[in-house]
Amino acid sequence: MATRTDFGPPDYETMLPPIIKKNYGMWKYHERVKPGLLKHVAESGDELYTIRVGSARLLSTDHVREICDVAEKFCGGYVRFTSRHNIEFLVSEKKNVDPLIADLNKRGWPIGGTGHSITNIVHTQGWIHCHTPATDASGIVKAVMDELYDYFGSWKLPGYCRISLACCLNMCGAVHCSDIAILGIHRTVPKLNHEIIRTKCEIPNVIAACPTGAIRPDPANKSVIVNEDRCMYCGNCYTMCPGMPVADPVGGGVSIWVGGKVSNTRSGPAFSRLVIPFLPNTPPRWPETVAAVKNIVEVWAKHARKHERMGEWIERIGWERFFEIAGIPFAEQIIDDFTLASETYRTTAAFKW
Amino acid sequence: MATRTDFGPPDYETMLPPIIKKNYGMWKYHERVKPGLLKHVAESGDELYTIRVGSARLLSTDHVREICDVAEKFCGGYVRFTSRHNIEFLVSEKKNVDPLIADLNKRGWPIGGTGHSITNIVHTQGWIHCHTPATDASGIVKAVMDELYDYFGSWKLPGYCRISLACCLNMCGAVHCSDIAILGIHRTVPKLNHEIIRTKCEIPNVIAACPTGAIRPDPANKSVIVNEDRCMYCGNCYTMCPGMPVADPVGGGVSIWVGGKVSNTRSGPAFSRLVIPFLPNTPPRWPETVAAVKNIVEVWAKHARKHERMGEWIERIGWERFFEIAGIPFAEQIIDDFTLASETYRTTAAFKW
Amino acid sequence: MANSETPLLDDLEKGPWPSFVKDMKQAAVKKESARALLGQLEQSFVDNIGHWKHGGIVGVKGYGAGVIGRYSDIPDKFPGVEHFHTMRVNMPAGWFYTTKALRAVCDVWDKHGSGLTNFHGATGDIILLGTSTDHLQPCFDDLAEIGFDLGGSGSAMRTPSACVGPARCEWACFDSLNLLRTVTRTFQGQMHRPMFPYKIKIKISACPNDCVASIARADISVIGTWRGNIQIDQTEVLACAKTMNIQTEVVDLCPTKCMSWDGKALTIDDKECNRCMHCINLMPKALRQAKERGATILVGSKAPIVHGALLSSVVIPFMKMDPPYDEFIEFVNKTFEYWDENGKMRERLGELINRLGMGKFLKAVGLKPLPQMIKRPRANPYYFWREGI
Amino acid sequence: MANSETPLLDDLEKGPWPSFVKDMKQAAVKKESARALLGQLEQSFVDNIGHWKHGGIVGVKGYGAGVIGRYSDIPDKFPGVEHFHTMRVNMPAGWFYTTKALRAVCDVWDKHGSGLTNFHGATGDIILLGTSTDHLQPCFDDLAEIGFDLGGSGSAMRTPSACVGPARCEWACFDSLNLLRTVTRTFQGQMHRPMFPYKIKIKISACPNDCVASIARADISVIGTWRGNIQIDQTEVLACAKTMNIQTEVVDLCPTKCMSWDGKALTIDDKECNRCMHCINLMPKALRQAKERGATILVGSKAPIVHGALLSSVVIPFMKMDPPYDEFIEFVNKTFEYWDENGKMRERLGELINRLGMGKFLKAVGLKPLPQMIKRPRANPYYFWREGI
Ligand code: SRM
Ligand code: SRM
Ligand code: SRM
Ligand code: SRM
Ligand code: SF4
Ligand code: SF4
Ligand code: SF4
Ligand code: SF4
Ligand code: SF4
Ligand code: SF4
Ligand code: SF4
Ligand code: SF4
Repeated sequence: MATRTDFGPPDYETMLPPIIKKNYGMWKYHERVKPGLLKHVAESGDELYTIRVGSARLLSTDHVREICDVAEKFCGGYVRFTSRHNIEFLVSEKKNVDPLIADLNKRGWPIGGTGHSITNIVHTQGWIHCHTPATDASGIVKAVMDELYDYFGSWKLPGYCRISLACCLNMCGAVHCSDIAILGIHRTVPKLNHEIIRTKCEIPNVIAACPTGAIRPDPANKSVIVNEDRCMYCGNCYTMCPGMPVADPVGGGVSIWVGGKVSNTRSGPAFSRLVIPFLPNTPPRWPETVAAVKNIVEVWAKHARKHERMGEWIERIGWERFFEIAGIPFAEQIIDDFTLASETYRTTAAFKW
Repeated sequence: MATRTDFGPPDYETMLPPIIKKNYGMWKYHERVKPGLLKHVAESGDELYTIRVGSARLLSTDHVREICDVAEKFCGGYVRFTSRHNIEFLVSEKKNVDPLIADLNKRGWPIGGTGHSITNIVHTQGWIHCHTPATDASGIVKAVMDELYDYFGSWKLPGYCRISLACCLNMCGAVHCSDIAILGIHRTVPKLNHEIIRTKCEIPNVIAACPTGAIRPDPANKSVIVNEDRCMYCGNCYTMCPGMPVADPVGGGVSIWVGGKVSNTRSGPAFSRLVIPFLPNTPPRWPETVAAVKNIVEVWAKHARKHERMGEWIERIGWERFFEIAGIPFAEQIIDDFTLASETYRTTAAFKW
Repeated sequence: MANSETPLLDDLEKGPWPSFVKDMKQAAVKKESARALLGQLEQSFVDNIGHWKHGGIVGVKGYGAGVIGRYSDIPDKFPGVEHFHTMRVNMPAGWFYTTKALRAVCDVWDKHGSGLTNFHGATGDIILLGTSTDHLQPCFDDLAEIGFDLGGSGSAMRTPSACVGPARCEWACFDSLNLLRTVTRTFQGQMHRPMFPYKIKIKISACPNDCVASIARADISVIGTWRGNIQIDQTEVLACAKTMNIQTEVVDLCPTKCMSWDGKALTIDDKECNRCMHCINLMPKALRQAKERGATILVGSKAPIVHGALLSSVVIPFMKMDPPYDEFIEFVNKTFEYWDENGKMRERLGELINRLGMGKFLKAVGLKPLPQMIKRPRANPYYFWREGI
Repeated sequence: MANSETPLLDDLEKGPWPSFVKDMKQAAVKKESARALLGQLEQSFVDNIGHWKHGGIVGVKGYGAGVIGRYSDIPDKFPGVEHFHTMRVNMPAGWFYTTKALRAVCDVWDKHGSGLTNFHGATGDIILLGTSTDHLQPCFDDLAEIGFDLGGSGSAMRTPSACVGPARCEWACFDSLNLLRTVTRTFQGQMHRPMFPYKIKIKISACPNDCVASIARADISVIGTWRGNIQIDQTEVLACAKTMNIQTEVVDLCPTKCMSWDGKALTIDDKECNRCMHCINLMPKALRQAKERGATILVGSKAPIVHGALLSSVVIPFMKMDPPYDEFIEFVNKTFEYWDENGKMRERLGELINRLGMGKFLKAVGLKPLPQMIKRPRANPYYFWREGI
């Protein structure tokens, strides 16, 4: 049998619950009934209840089947996942809502993640499956979410706060635009294995991969030389060439970035910005990272105005004040020195003490 | 006699009128009595009146002597110039103020330039003395100030509006941070004179001078080659090498930039930004340029809130709205494509139609 | 595997948030490779370092994409993950599933792989986490059988994604799921056979809330929007006034300050509205977008590698978005073509535009420069007269 | 020269603004070179192009700076401006003059030059506009006689300048004129003998209004500022309230929103004030800066050549500015040294900092990184661990 190719994913129309098929494109409004419970009302008057459940994203097939069990019991055999990897149970009959919630509570599955809560942490592979991580992904996420758990199922926060994690500078996910980003970073230059470089790597591509021009050819060796003063350990050369690993047990760790945003609401999309250049890798629970994230969430929650996101709050009070209020020491790495650095300098005499 | 060197400028203390010497550093407050007339009151109670007079900056020695005549008659033989090249007559006795004003009026010397007026246009040499101009300086300034004359001696504007002119991209002055900047630009690639390049120019420096890397060596010729596609006519190579003139009667002309600012008040210093990429050189009165500047001043005056400078106003309403209100057609050159270009792109779906 | 063999990971079974360790252990009961993964991960927790080698190229017949090769660097210790390749399976639009489809995927994966998955990957695929080389093709064949194709990887178009849109959201300005299906089907070849300078991503959000973060991580970002006046139901506004402070929460936070509220009626100067969604978000019953709807097209966002992260920027302020979406597909084709011809190896679209200039891109894809494309004009005087003078 | 010979320029004698053409004609009566300049300028007005050749190097004994060489490209037509070099004469601080001094300058210039001047050049010098090579040295000698020295030009420190400051302004946070004198005297050698990679400029404004535009066009910008609470005279506030709307004109426009006004008293939360000057500017009788005063030091601004214009950025948030200004002079010396050692030919300080990184500059001049130095932190993850780990 010739292999069938390019047939594409299943048609989503075959996956939609009847209430959605019926009211597709004709939703009128929604209400946030309580944390984790949304109610969408259609022009037709139909009501759809969505119960959002937190997920570790890394699921066993048995766990997926358990999700199916629940969906079959309460949702006519339909279920969806969100763009942040939560599970959504779609209930077309109001009477099923409370029993479903009771069932979920029994299973210990967290309900929440809607509105002004802390929803799931978008994250990546880490030590589970990737070759370039500077830290783990699932482990830190579990540790942080355990600590922020109360914020998942409640509405205690002034606004949206989206946390993301990426385990290396490749930043799989939208880490670079998150209210709080946890980012794995390396701090050591690549360890050159000339044998591998010679045999497996295309030297010009390796050289072109370096953002700071730290790599130059070493024609004698048919290999490369790294200018250690210029290397900032991004690992980009390793992506291109297995002979240049950057991972290191002491060098690797975590950095914290804040103030990014994706939605166009009010202030528009923005990048996350560095506030803590390095925290050590301390599995299994990364207490330094957990504490840093929690502190930032709570400092923001305490000082921001309603609907004001992390970056909006900080831009209002000024970054110099943020460092003070958050009690985060200012580190030299925070001052930009890459391509657009001058845009980040304080080009005014107006600032706060 | 051995030449004396490095003795430095005259001591300013020898140039200060007695009332200033007495109250130096002990001024208490000032009042803007009327356009062109400032009153500074010292802790001692002394009052100093300043009458500001517009100047063409390009002065004959006879004209300077005439200024001296006035200063001797009313100001005890003291006079100063401002950082924008106006003349300031400093009057320590109130009774001299009105006679001085009458005298100035008789001479036809304009009084004004304080507060919410249009003060002098900071400008440069142009065809009078420089080798790189794309337009004249004094000529345009005269034409524009004739047209904006009423705004010099009155307070009809909502806020400060600082106009500057530079006759080439070197931007002598603070043209790059002016509410309205008039900037000479070239539009033709350098005309290479290989003979001169060979004999008078240091090729590596010429190559390094090009912001876009458009120049490469032509070793055969001991000269250079210009990649015409990359050249944006900045004239920087000509500064380094007389064999590469860019000036051209049709290529040269004027561009208009708006929204820059220097003071740290409210919004902080900002660059002027391109709104009209090209207007022709049309001496003696550059009517297109004069009309463009006047239009921008008046559109701003009509729409801005009190104390709101050009850039503050535009940033509030949005640049897309500015182009509409000012009736200025949007040109492709306005979209940045230099080093920091991405900072100027609209990285949000929120904009106005 | 006894608990005592993974003491560090065991700690992550505690606490209220769902534990991936529990899932790994669940899979480990059935699957040797899951057991090995658990062991190797514990080793990483001890060593503070990953234990995977630099990926190699593996795949299925006819495709260059869809599989991420992976090999343990301590295979002697953990032979179960000596090869442990991931399959990226293209999800249905909107991440909607029947349990039947989900169970079928699980069955295939129990047959061929580790029994571990990601629902979903950061790009949106179903990630089937780890199998050996010999299982790749049979696994794909079985997936095909149940109607699931692979997603993108490598220097290919990546699996596009879209927000839930009209399926469950009143703010969808066009049918994001249908557009996603069209795009996915149209570009199957570009997704499965890497032949571009680098990866290229398309993400579709049906309104400016941008629930798939398309502006941050898609070379081509489609964001729903509208023209005309926001529809106001003043009765509902009054109802809102009972539970919220319309002045401070809505009017004062409007970025363009184009709203006013006198305690009785809400007024919007729609000409000055920039359609940020803030007011609509806060008053979903009272405010609805205008009736003329479509999308803004933006290009160029990406993560930091190589020249720094970029956000997408506006190139088409407004495009009608109705099937068969010819105008959009044509735009994508022209964009692919321009990038394919001009992009250097590993240069994303945004970087290419930054290198050669937005003007050249606009010209190549046939767009006129508009003030909506920029936040503000250039501050440097280094511009061209390409058409001569 | 008869009017009819310069019909285009004649048009610029009309109109209310002072006419430079009148001054040129005035000088032309006495001076052949001024006459030639008028003719050549008319020619430029006809031809739409300048008529000066690329400058050459001319000067006076012992100096490399202070004279800008200039030659006509149509000397046959206008022999009077065959050479027409400009002398840059260092102005007294604050541009204050006795008429005696001014007249003396005029006499020297009538003797040696065209009788045309600029009061002043954009950098602040007195510009003596045009003389021939043989007059340069005698002219300088005569200027020296009346106490005027030359300013900077070429790859030298340029003539520094300062706002009127304490001489006539209540907002001066330090003595800008005295500092200017000190700086000018200290760096005479660096001004008169070009030996740097490029030009370097210092400008001094005694408060954040920055009346010499120092933040925009000085490699080292000194801007007066204060610490502590703005002094409020509530009686004067009430007086102000009679002629202005304190709420809308002052309080609402405060960028940090740290002010409040209840119709009776004005309150400032000084900790949140960023000292922008707006409120003080509007209410000079009611508000005065705090008593602890000094300056913020910023570095790096410049016009666009080569890599684009820059504004200066904060490197020392607060420095006491009292004579003999040792701390400042030391900072300038260290900065000169760093730039001189590391700067490439024609690289301004700001460009050097951008190329090598702010961190290196701070280290070289011995400053600690502070949040006041940045508007916001970096968004890219490309940073170093220079001290190792
Ligand atoms: C289900 C989901 C779309 C999907 O296709 O899967 C979704 C669904 C909804 N979003 Fe969203 N958003 C979803 C991801 C996002 C993202 C993407 C992300 O976080 O990575 C964003 C951009 C976040 C950012 O700016 O960083 C996003 C920004 C919004 C906003 C704007 C919030 C703001 O003020 O900035 C709204 C409006 C609101 O909630 O008021 C919104 C509103 C909504 C509404 C109310 C839309 C509706 O009428 O149905 C939905 C319920 C919101 C809630 O959770 O309370 N949604 N929403 C995603 C749920 C993720 C999760 O599991 O938590
Ligand atoms: C005389 C002069 C300083 C000098 O050493 O020569 C000066 C003098 C004064 N300036 Fe200035 N400024 C002078 C150039 C500047 C400049 C530089 C420039 O324009 O190139 C600026 C920065 C402009 C910019 O931001 O682009 C400047 C920004 C200010 C401001 C801030 C205005 C704002 O809101 O942005 C004030 C405050 C005010 O006027 O309320 C100010 C206030 C003042 C005061 C009121 C200060 C005082 O108490 O004496 C003086 C009279 C102002 C007036 O004209 O009404 N001065 N002032 C300069 C007169 C130039 C002229 O002839 O017109
Ligand atoms: C699996 C996944 C992370 C996850 O756990 O979810 C992933 C995993 C990898 N990404 Fe990614 N990326 C994944 C989504 C992303 C995203 C998010 C997105 O697509 O929305 C981004 C940021 C958006 C973007 O593309 O800019 C992303 C930006 C990168 C980059 C940097 C690209 C750049 O231009 O800056 C690299 C490096 C590269 O391509 O060389 C990269 C490279 C990789 C590689 C292939 C490692 C490498 O160096 O070759 C990782 C393979 C891990 C493994 O062994 O499984 N990954 N990667 C995501 C794909 C799952 C899926 O198909 O659904
Ligand atoms: C005379 C003057 C204009 C005027 O009419 O006032 C002037 C005239 C020239 N400037 Fe300038 N600059 C003058 C102030 C400035 C300023 C303003 C300032 O100093 O505050 C600037 C912008 C600030 C700055 O330095 O960045 C300025 C930025 C330039 C530049 C670009 C420098 C840059 O780094 O971007 C050049 C080009 C160069 O140096 O190669 C330049 C070059 C020149 C040259 C020497 C032409 C050249 O290419 O070599 C001009 C000689 C004209 C002549 O024949 O007299 N001039 N020049 C100003 C000096 C008068 C004085 O001493 O008082
Ligand atoms: S962020 Fe880096 S380490 Fe993590 S999955 Fe992506 S490429 Fe791998
Ligand atoms: S790690 Fe990054 S900076 Fe260092 S050599 Fe490799 S590519 Fe260059
Ligand atoms: S702006 Fe250009 S042309 Fe004008 S004086 Fe300066 S260097 Fe000369
Ligand atoms: S004019 Fe400017 S861009 Fe053109 S070659 Fe000369 S230096 Fe380069
Ligand atoms: S992006 Fe807009 S249309 Fe799509 S789900 Fe989010 S809120 Fe709804
Ligand atoms: S959508 Fe945004 S800009 Fe428009 S009226 Fe509502 S809050 Fe204001
Ligand atoms: S800068 Fe400040 S101190 Fe100096 S003159 Fe201007 S307002 Fe006065
Ligand atoms: S100086 Fe500026 S920031 Fe400070 S209180 Fe006054 S207006 Fe506000």
